[in-house]
Amino acid sequence: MSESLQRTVEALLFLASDPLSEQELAEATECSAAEIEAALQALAGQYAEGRRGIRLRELGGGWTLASDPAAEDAARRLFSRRRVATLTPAQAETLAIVAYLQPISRPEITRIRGVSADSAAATLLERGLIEEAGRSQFGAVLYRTSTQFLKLFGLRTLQELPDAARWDPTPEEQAKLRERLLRAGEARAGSGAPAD
Amino acid sequence: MSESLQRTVEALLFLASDPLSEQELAEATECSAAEIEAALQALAGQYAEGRRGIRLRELGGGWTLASDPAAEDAARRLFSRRRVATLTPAQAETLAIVAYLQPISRPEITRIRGVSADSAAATLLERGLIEEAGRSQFGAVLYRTSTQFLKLFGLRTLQELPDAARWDPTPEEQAKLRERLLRAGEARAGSGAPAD
Amino acid sequence: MCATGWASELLAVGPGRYGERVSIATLDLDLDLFSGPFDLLLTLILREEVDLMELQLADVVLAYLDYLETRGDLDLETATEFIVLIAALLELKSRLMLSTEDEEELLDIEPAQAAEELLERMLEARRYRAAAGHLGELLQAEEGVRFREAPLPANLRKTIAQPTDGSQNPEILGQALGRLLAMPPAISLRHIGLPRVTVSERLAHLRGLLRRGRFSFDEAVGGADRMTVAVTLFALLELYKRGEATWEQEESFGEIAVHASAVQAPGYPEAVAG
Repeated sequence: MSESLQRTVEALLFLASDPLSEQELAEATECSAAEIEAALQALAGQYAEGRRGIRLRELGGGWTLASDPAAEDAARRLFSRRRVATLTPAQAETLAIVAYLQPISRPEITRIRGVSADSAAATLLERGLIEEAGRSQFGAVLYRTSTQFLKLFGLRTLQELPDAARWDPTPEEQAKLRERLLRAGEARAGSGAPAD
Repeated sequence: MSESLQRTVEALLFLASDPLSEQELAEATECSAAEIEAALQALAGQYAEGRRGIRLRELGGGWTLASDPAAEDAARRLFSRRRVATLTPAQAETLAIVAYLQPISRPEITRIRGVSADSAAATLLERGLIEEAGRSQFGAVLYRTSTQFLKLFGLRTLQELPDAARWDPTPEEQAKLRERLLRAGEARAGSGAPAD
Repeated sequence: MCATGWASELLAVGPGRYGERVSIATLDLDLDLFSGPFDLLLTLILREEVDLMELQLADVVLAYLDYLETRGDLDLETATEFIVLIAALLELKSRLMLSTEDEEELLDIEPAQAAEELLERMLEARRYRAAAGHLGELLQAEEGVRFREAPLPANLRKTIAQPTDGSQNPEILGQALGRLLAMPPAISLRHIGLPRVTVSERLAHLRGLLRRGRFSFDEAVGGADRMTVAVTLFALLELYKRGEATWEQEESFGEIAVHASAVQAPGYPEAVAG
């Protein structure tokens, strides 16, 4: 029985991102404070320094699991490499729309893409490639690209963005870029079902 | 040495929220594939079922740590939310079509289902079970399943999904179906007034 | 769901009942089991060899409303799906009803080929419904498995190397924009198949005939589709109103003889029938 409690406490500590107090653990497992204390003690033995890559630590009045500092170099290499990962198609599209039409609101980006850009925009914000630039007359947050974006793409100014005309499938169209993008986006969203 | 590698691998698995491939682990730890494999094997022994509240699982093209389901009751009390909401039939069907036919566009999913899949697809996207995978030649967004999907459904790779043809009726049954369908059509052409 | 048994199970249901109006109650359908029109249609056709034309869709709707009520909760998504499903069935049904009347016009594919295509689509829908069932089982088996979703510790986050300047190629942005500029292909409306015919076209046609003297209405519409016949009738009424033409009909359903009005003022024609 106490072994199964020990496993449950370990699972809870593993799942929680913040330290858990003994009381929280007791309530979740429906056990007494004494039982929790015993389980934590047994766990602490298992997690004794130098034996595991994870450590059990008492922190801010609670208990938490943390990675062994000895693994920090490897962790830095791992997450740095992941950070450089190329943009997904949705992110590239969203970033292109912001770069060429800034400032632009999220609903407008969605209209151009024909599908929601929320998750892509959130990632771009988090990675610091785009940033907020006030609000539109309708109250929607506007976005623009950041200095970090220019650096990452090796651009001195936005004027150095490649001319979109090079990739324009219908260069004979005369309207402004923004209007054409919106029209194509609405056609994609409205048509729904070109059989492909 | 190998024990310290084992600890580092454990720490990385603890820190990463996505499954880590053996190659990623090898690059981060600057070790050979064989060494990583040995370390994972040793870890798997430590994490053998029933001994710990955490499990080592091979999922979504890599390795990841997960909680022991035995702790679920306590976890639900502590985090007061369900792990994954269940899927509606429409969502499950849309997910199955994406899983088997990816990359696939929304109109194509609708064609197969016979009813629109838009709301189901939006929910699956929001829950991170499917993700965008570029656009078709006609501009429709294509979808594929995500690593999150493999993780939550306990799959190492998509290849673990059984051949969909196994759910098809036998050739004899198909012949019978065809015959019935034809007969229904003939009867219709000959029959009298429609009902409503 | 059973992997192979469903078809034989459905095939094993009793004899056909042609000529009867089939109600949903006699079908005893478990509506919980259907997820799309193909699915429902497949079962309907297999069961008792039901002709969709004999099935009262209103009954299906009522049965479904009852079913929703007994379940107690109105699942909006399921209810919406059901409305879409019934709409699809209605469309199918109206097509079936049309096809007996205007066979040459609307049935441009052989019945055998149509059945083959329908069968294929139904089987495809069925296949992925079964696969969905399998996915549901997989998810069920993972019940209680949770993953850690904690942010990276702050000390680690700070020391992670940022991607180097100039490591991304701006061309990917131009490419992405080019793809977004492409207009999707226009949707073909061919299947709706509305013949376009205007009253003014038919007016010109009738005036042309009038200039040659008398003519019968049948001559004026010889071989045309119903829409053209209707529009021609409108055109004829318009000519009458303007006092340009009038007509005679000897008996009901008899020939309608059209000729120019003797007087340029409106009068009442003898009969209007057709």
